[in-house]
Amino acid sequence: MSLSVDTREVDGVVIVDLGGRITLGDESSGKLRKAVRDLLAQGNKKILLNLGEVSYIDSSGLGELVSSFSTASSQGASVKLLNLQKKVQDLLQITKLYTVFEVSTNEADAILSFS
Amino acid sequence: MSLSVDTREVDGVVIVDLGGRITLGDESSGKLRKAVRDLLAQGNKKILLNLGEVSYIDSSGLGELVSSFSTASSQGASVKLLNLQKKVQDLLQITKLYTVFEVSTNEADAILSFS
Amino acid sequence: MGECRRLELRLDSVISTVDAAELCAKGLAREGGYGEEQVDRLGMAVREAAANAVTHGNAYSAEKSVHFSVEMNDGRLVVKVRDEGEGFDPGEVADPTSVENLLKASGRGLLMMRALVDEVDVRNASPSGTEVVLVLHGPATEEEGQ
Amino acid sequence: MGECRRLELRLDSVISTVDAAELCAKGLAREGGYGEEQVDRLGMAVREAAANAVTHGNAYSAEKSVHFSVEMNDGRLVVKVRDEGEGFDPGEVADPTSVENLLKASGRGLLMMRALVDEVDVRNASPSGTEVVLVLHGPATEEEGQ
Ligand SMILES: Nc1ncnc2c1ncn2[C@@H]1O[C@H](COP(=O)(O)OP(=O)(O)O)[C@@H](O)[C@H]1O
Ligand SMILES: Nc1ncnc2c1ncn2[C@@H]1O[C@H](COP(=O)(O)OP(=O)(O)O)[C@@H](O)[C@H]1O
Repeated sequence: MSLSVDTREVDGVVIVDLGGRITLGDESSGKLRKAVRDLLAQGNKKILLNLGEVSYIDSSGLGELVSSFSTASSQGASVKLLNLQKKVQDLLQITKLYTVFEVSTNEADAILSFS
Repeated sequence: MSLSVDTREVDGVVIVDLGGRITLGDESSGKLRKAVRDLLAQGNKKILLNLGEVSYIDSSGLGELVSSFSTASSQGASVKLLNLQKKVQDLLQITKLYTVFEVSTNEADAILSFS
Repeated sequence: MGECRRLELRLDSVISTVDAAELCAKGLAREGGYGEEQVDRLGMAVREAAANAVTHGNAYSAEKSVHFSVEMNDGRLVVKVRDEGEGFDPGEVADPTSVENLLKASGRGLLMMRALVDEVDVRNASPSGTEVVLVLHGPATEEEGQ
Repeated sequence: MGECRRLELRLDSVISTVDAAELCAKGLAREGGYGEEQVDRLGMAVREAAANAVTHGNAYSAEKSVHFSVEMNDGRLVVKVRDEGEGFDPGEVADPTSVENLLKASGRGLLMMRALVDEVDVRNASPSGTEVVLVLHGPATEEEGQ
């Protein structure tokens, strides 16, 4: 199991706790995509991806994050990120994706930012 | 370079300082065999293999040590071992080769043991 | 905790395959939360299994492959190494620790595997060849494993 | 100091090849004395190169192999990943950081490679395909590297 995905709700925000690696193939990226699609289908508009336990993302995994963001946006929902490990943070810098994603280091702040 | 081999002489004992890995293929085991054969050909009778910097030996490398020992014995020379790392020591236990080799943890003692 | 990827490779019957098997198994064990000592022991055992597949099983044949996999199963790490050789009977292999064999230059690989990991199974593969299964039991709990 | 083995593998065009390339490169870099941060950066870069070889170059073809090597050369670690695909012109690849491309789901691999390791060379291989060469300069001196 490369990637674990658990969802919980706090104050109307769905927090998706991810753990492991989000990489090419081995269903890990598919899992994230499916989770976000399901949440959107259920009408959720505020999605917070908690990457605190994600040790590694490759370019394919970054693509999944971007796709989740775009799909959500197109449905009037928002996807934000929480708790990036240093390696993941570096990749957002390298790829300039930090200009796309709103990133928090604190769950309470992140939840407030949706209101 | 998997294995480095340097020789020096102290009080009539040739010390062969080995470093790296002694494993199947990639000429590493060949290097050891050749070094010992050359020393025997030059008439050396007291050979001390210093394994202090050898991080890893596989069964093929153990075979090389045993061959060096046997070849030397058959020519009236002796091969002893110095400074085994824990992993290598464990392998000598597992394979009962500690009953074959005389092993020292101190160079001066090892040199004395030849006289 | 420890995530673990499943890996399955078909490799040529060359020495680099032995290195690759060792490195991949060690890398995944490390990611799976095993401590350095267990990682090292697994690496050595995998090396012996892969060396046997390349040298004895496939005899370096360019037509034959080594089939290698690593996965975490019920919290145990399972490595499989299969060759396409003739197969052999492990019961017929001489004990390398008995006095008459101590000075032989080879014959210690299976003994080492059995001493290094928690379970070793050597079986005939179908349609031909040998499959060696090496198992490490679950990594020590986080406190011990660190 | 750091010893380093030379490794050369022919791998199938499957996802596990990407994992294997990453794990082997990281393992050898670690043995070669590189610190964990450099090891991680190399691993990520190798992953991108191998993923491109498998997906774009060989397009998962069962007839095509990925040729992978790692070696220490003049104190530098050199990784080569070659595929048997059509080749491509890296000059034609769009800049993934420009605004119109930021929301694309792909196109970040080459950028990541260039940012992660010291040297990246993408060249046409003969008779066909692409070879990507990734270079890490010498490991930091022992004090820094630990
Ligand atoms: N995969 C295999 N295919 C065929 N024969 C094998 C295989 N593995 C082991 N053997 C046989 O078992 C013997 C003992 O193997 P091992 O204990 O690993 O020591 P070594 O490889 O040093 O001989 C080998 O010499 C060989 O005859
Ligand atoms: N080995 C290769 N063979 C053929 N085309 C390639 C290869 N590597 C990269 N490319 C081309 O360059 C583009 C950019 O590659 P890259 O930056 O790695 O991003 P991505 O792989 O996400 O598309 C790819 O979409 C592909 O068209």
